[in-house]
Amino acid sequence: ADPIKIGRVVHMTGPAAGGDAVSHTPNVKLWVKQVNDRGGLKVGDEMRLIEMVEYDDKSNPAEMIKAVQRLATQDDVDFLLSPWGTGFNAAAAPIFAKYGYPQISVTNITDEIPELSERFPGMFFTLGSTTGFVEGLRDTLNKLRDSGAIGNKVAMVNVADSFGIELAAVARELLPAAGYEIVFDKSYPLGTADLSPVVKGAKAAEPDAFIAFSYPPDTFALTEQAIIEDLNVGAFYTAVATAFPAYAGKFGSKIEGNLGAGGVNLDQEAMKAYRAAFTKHNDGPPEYWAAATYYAGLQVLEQAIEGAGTTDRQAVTDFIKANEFDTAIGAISFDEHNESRHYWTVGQWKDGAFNAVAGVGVPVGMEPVAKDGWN
Amino acid sequence: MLEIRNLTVTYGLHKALQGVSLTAEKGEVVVILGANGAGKSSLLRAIAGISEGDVAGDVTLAGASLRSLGADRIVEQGIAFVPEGRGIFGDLSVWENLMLGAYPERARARRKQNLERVVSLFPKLAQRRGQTVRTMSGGEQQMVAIGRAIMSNPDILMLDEPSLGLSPLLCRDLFENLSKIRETGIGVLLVEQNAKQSLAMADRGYLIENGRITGEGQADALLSDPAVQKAYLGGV
Amino acid sequence: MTPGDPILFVNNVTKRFGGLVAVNNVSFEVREHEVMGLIGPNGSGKSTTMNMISGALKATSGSITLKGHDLTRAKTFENARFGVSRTFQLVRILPELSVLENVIAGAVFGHKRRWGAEAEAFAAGLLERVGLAERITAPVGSLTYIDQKRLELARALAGEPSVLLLDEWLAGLNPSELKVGIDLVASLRQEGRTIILVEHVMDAIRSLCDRCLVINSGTKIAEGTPDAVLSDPDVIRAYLGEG
Amino acid sequence: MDILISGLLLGGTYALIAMGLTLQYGVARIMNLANGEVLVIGALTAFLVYTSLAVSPLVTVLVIAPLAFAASWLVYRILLLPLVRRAKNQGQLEVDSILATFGMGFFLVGGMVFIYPELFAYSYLAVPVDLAGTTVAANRLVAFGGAVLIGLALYLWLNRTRAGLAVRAVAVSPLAAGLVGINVEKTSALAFAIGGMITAMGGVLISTFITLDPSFGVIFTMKALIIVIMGGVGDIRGAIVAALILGVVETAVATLIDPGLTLAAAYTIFLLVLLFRPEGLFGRRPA
Amino acid sequence: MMPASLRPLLVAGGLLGLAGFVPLVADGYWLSIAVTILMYVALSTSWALFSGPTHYIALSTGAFFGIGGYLVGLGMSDYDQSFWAMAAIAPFVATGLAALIGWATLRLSGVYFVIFTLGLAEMIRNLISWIQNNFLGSRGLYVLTDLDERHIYWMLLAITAGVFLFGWRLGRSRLGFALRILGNDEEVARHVGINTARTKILMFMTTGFVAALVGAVVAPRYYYIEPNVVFSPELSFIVVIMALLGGTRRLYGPLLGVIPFTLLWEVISVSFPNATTMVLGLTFLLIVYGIPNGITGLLSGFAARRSA
Ligand SMILES: Nc1ncnc2c1ncn2[C@@H]1O[C@H](COP(=O)(O)OP(=O)(O)OP(=O)(O)O)[C@@H](O)[C@H]1O
Ligand SMILES: Nc1ncnc2c1ncn2[C@@H]1O[C@H](COP(=O)(O)OP(=O)(O)OP(=O)(O)O)[C@@H](O)[C@H]1O
Ligand SMILES: [Mg+2]
Ligand SMILES: [Mg+2]
Repeated sequence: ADPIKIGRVVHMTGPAAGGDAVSHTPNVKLWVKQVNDRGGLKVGDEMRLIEMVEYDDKSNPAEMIKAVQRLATQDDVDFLLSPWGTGFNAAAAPIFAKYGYPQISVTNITDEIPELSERFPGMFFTLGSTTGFVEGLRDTLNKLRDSGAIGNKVAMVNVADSFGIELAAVARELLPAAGYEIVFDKSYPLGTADLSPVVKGAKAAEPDAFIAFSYPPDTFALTEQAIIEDLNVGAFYTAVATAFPAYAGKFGSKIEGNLGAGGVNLDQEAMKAYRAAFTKHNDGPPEYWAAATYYAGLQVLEQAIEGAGTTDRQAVTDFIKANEFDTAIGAISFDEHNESRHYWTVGQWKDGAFNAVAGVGVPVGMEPVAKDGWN
Repeated sequence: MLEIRNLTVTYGLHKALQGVSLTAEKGEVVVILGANGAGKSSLLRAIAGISEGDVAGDVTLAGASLRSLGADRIVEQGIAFVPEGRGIFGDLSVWENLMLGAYPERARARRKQNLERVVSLFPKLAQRRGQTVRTMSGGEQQMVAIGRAIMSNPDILMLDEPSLGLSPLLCRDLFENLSKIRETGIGVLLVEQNAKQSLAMADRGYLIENGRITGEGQADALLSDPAVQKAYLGGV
Repeated sequence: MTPGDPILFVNNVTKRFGGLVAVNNVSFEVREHEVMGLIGPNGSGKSTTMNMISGALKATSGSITLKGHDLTRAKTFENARFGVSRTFQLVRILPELSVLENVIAGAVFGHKRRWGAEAEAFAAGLLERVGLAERITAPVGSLTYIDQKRLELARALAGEPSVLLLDEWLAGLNPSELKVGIDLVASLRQEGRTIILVEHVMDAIRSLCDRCLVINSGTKIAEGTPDAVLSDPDVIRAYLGEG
Repeated sequence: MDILISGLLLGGTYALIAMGLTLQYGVARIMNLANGEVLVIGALTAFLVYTSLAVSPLVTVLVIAPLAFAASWLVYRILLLPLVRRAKNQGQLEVDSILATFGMGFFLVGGMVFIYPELFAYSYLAVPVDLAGTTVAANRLVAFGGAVLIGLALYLWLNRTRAGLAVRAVAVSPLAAGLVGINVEKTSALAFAIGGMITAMGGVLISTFITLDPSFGVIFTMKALIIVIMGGVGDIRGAIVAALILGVVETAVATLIDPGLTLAAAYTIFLLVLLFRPEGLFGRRPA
Repeated sequence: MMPASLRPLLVAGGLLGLAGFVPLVADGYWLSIAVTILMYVALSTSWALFSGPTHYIALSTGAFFGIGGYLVGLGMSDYDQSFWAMAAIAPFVATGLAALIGWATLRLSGVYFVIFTLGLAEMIRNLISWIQNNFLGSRGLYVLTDLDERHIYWMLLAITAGVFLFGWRLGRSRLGFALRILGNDEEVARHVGINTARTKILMFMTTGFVAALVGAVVAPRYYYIEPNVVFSPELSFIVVIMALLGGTRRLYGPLLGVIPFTLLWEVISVSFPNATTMVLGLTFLLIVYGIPNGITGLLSGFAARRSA
């Protein structure tokens, strides 16, 4: 039988390349290999192999749009995988919709889910909303505060890009409402070479918790500075890349107790199996956040195609909406806004692993504990 | 000393020089006269190794061929060149320019003597040693350029229209100085518009027209040649 | 043409570059239809004076006025519009423009403005005037040195300036070309143009100038008819050299 | 005090980024837009050797120097010299070198993605050091020391040696340099190669405290260009002073006003410097 | 009889009319290539209007383009403005800013100007982000409109036509002549009476206006505006490279650069999906070495050889 053609736009270089290379690409490789090794996808009575068609957009949305168009109209791919990043998913949505492709978006965190899903009925959301994220963080802080580990004073910094600005804006509403006092609130530009003034300033405000809505390079830099400055807080939170193996690779045991965006439940059998397979296939473990969810998205697509028994895209989309799927992150289903309300929001490093301590509709791996110094 | 045989310079399709042969000895001043565009500068630039065109023919200095050498090696062989537009380091001081003039290996040992020579020729350069050359007046810059070339301790000094823009007084000084330079044993190959004054102090001269040598001779003979007078001396 | 009333007034102008006084308290007037020579040793401040009149440099103190317009503090382009035109000591041709356009450039934005067909006709006339009529279609890169000088002169004339500044316009010409050049300036003089001329060529100064100003080290040392100043002992000592 | 120390350290980082480019642009007249990529290559090498062979970056920096020198030399001789020879004027060369090195930058990024597409970071000397009451990271201090050493060596080389003199002469006027017996092409190649070497060394030192991925180069290129121009093209002192000023100003603004405004402050300084000294701090006016 | 100078105008008008039909025959992929081409044609051509004659390599396209996109996103997401209102406002904001920047920077010349404009996108992105962060707050800037690629194409076509018309008029105007003189020799330009500062600022403003307008018009295509994507220094470079590739001496030069370049880029992306960046880099190098004077230079070279 003919193979099933699946298209994907990759950011090989440019600002979005690092995220793509960690959270998406190795998963796609793993998934394609697994499926093809067992003979392909079962569509009706046929076993059909997967054939990937990929283009590089160099993190340029105009290029991505062209590439998606090309996949849809020139390569006539049967399905498309969602690109990496909130903005890229938004830019791709109209084309996915125009040609009726289901868009199981993962690395796409937004509060506009209802509007988007109404506009693009085939667009699915799996990694949560902005508000959901901050709520998870708030709840984690609440638990720590209730246990007496931290007080009310929060120092907050954010990278001055859409992602950071948006999260910080939500936090400025939710945290004071929960009785927190934001004693330090600053942004810094993307690509700042030296974050020591930021950490020094935060430390001078004597906070109980430090929250950074940060991007990968600054997540590393903030943590390093906090170690240097010995910023001793009961809760130390950094956002994107805290869940990356490279984070632990750089800091080793010093980050014990650090909080960050994401996290997974390492006790789940499915998760264990996924992580083992990933590690074997890619010579290293996956990161502890979006990678598993992205893989889960691939599983949703796989099960929907097999379940619908056809490559008819409308049928597959309908199947996704109507059913529950068994994935690496557990059972997934979508609500009336196509949102999967099964995601983790906050993780914490413990014994060299990043466990989820807060989530929506999923069991957490452990309860948060206070961070106890940088050792 | 310096011998040029059958030199041809072409810019694209345009032949600026055709089969030019000439010589210059140590301790003599040779002047080259010719109308604008005759090819005088092209000749000197070809000898100095900075021609933008295609060069064919022989250039030898004391029997050694210079043809395939770069500008830097030619300086080492003993030819110093002051091009039109002077070729100085405009953004450096007078003194730095002179010191750089002594960059070639051959010049380093005699740096002090040469410096004394330059300062006695152009005392103003010592007064203005710290001035950035670009801010100097036209004539002052010309002094720097010649000074710089003398610092390279050349056997042959080539000058392209050195009197351009100099006051009458300085002009006369310049030609006197060139005589003095000749007395130190340096050969001078000079392109000049100021035919009267230059022939007056030169030993020999060549006439160039449309890229070819059309005449040569002892300076005094040329000076009294009616044809030369008509073409280059304002038809007195 | 006989000189008329003074139109350009240079009053106590001084120009300092850091510690160096390039022009020191110089004053003079230029009358309409007059050709004034400005001579002096190298580095005496001639080009600097020209630059202050054209607006390329601002005077440290003193004032310059042309027909009631204050040139001292004005921008360079304003000086041009008030009626100053110049040529440069090192020729400055606009290499990417045609010969004709090079001249039109002087006619469009300056003192008397023309545009379109009128400017073209006027520029063509000027090219003929300076003897470049045949080269009108030649690429500018192929112009000989004297033709470039002619072209620059035509450009300077194109704005019909009240005063024309020629900074060593004759330098670098060989004796026969020099004759052509002197004749050309002489014909401008015949037309009654007002010109300030900086030259080191004494034949030109003698035959072209109504009056001469001599500066040395930035200071005016003599003023008068060419014959008078060129036989002035101070001038001979500082500039011409004895004997 | 705090601000001054942190600012100077940051300035040291900037100097590492910019010193190489000032040679390449000032002397060899190549506006090298692949400068940042060379830096990242240095950093990536340090990371790979550190994580796979456990070799200290302080060793890597010495090993990479001759390699980067040789590679840059070749790039100049093979790829850039034809452009230099062809250019009729400085403007033409500027345009050509912008285009060519932009292409090289692309090529290098693409190559690095093949080798290691992800973020890379490792921990080296990430320990606090007390410096006049301010805590600073030891690795930044080491990098600063490296910057000082490299800057000093370069300065001495330029001002005390014959080759250095030739380099400075070529920076001012290639034509005149040829006439005083300097081999302009060789000297330019030398300057370009040393520039590449310094940049790669800077990359190694910076990798001890900055997290990068292969696409980061452009950020460094822009910083470097700004510093080079601010300092005055071709003047090594200028680049160093400009780097330090930028470091101190950015730190001061981040500490006293708002970290969000550091880049804006940097550009404001850049603009102010150029408005009051269009030739740059130590530069000479373009002729 | 028609005057010779109107001929190119009619030809251009005809081509434009034809171009208007593209969305009716091309769809999907080809349409999005067409949109990309038009976007770059408008940007490169307007860039060349200023930088071509003056030789000032402005790398500010990304900055003004970003302002256009960003303001549209901001206005629509946070202030409930319509797309049309924001698309109308944005270019004027950019023009004002260009005037300010031009006033401050055009005293810089050569490489100083190049570097400053290169940093401009970065600086504006930071300032805007900072303002948004501290004073506006936001929930992501979505540009949700009902415009599809066809509409964007037609809008871009109108802008491109406007740019060409403007360029054509400019070529015949005193301003255009002043620019050419200025590009040859600024000193001479001042001495023939040209207000060089004003001339440069006016043109810089024009370029800023067009770039912002294009940025605003293509914003609906991106749906979501991220500062670090719309303020892209890479865009500035690509625009310059395309214009130089085509040649800046003629109004249609950039057009001749954009079309082959975009198609070549496309071919490379498709043929080397795993090494696009590397191959593109090599291609840049080949272009620099192989086509030193741009495509118009190449063409006039052919023409000269034929007539010789
Ligand atoms: N780089 C070049 N490219 C093309 N043609 C050139 C070049 N240099 C000189 N020429 C041409 O070669 C011819 C001779 O020029 P050259 O400069 O040698 O003359 P010259 O005798 O020095 O004149 P002048 O008295 O004006 O200095 C001229 O026709 C000139 O146009
Ligand atoms: N920008 C400047 N900075 C410093 N000094 C300057 C500057 N411009 C001119 N000078 C100095 O001012 C003096 C006068 O220079 P100017 O160019 O006016 O002389 P000049 O009379 O035209 O001489 P020449 O006949 O040689 O052209 C000179 O000593 C020169 O070095
Ligand atoms: Mg000559
Ligand atoms: Mg002068």
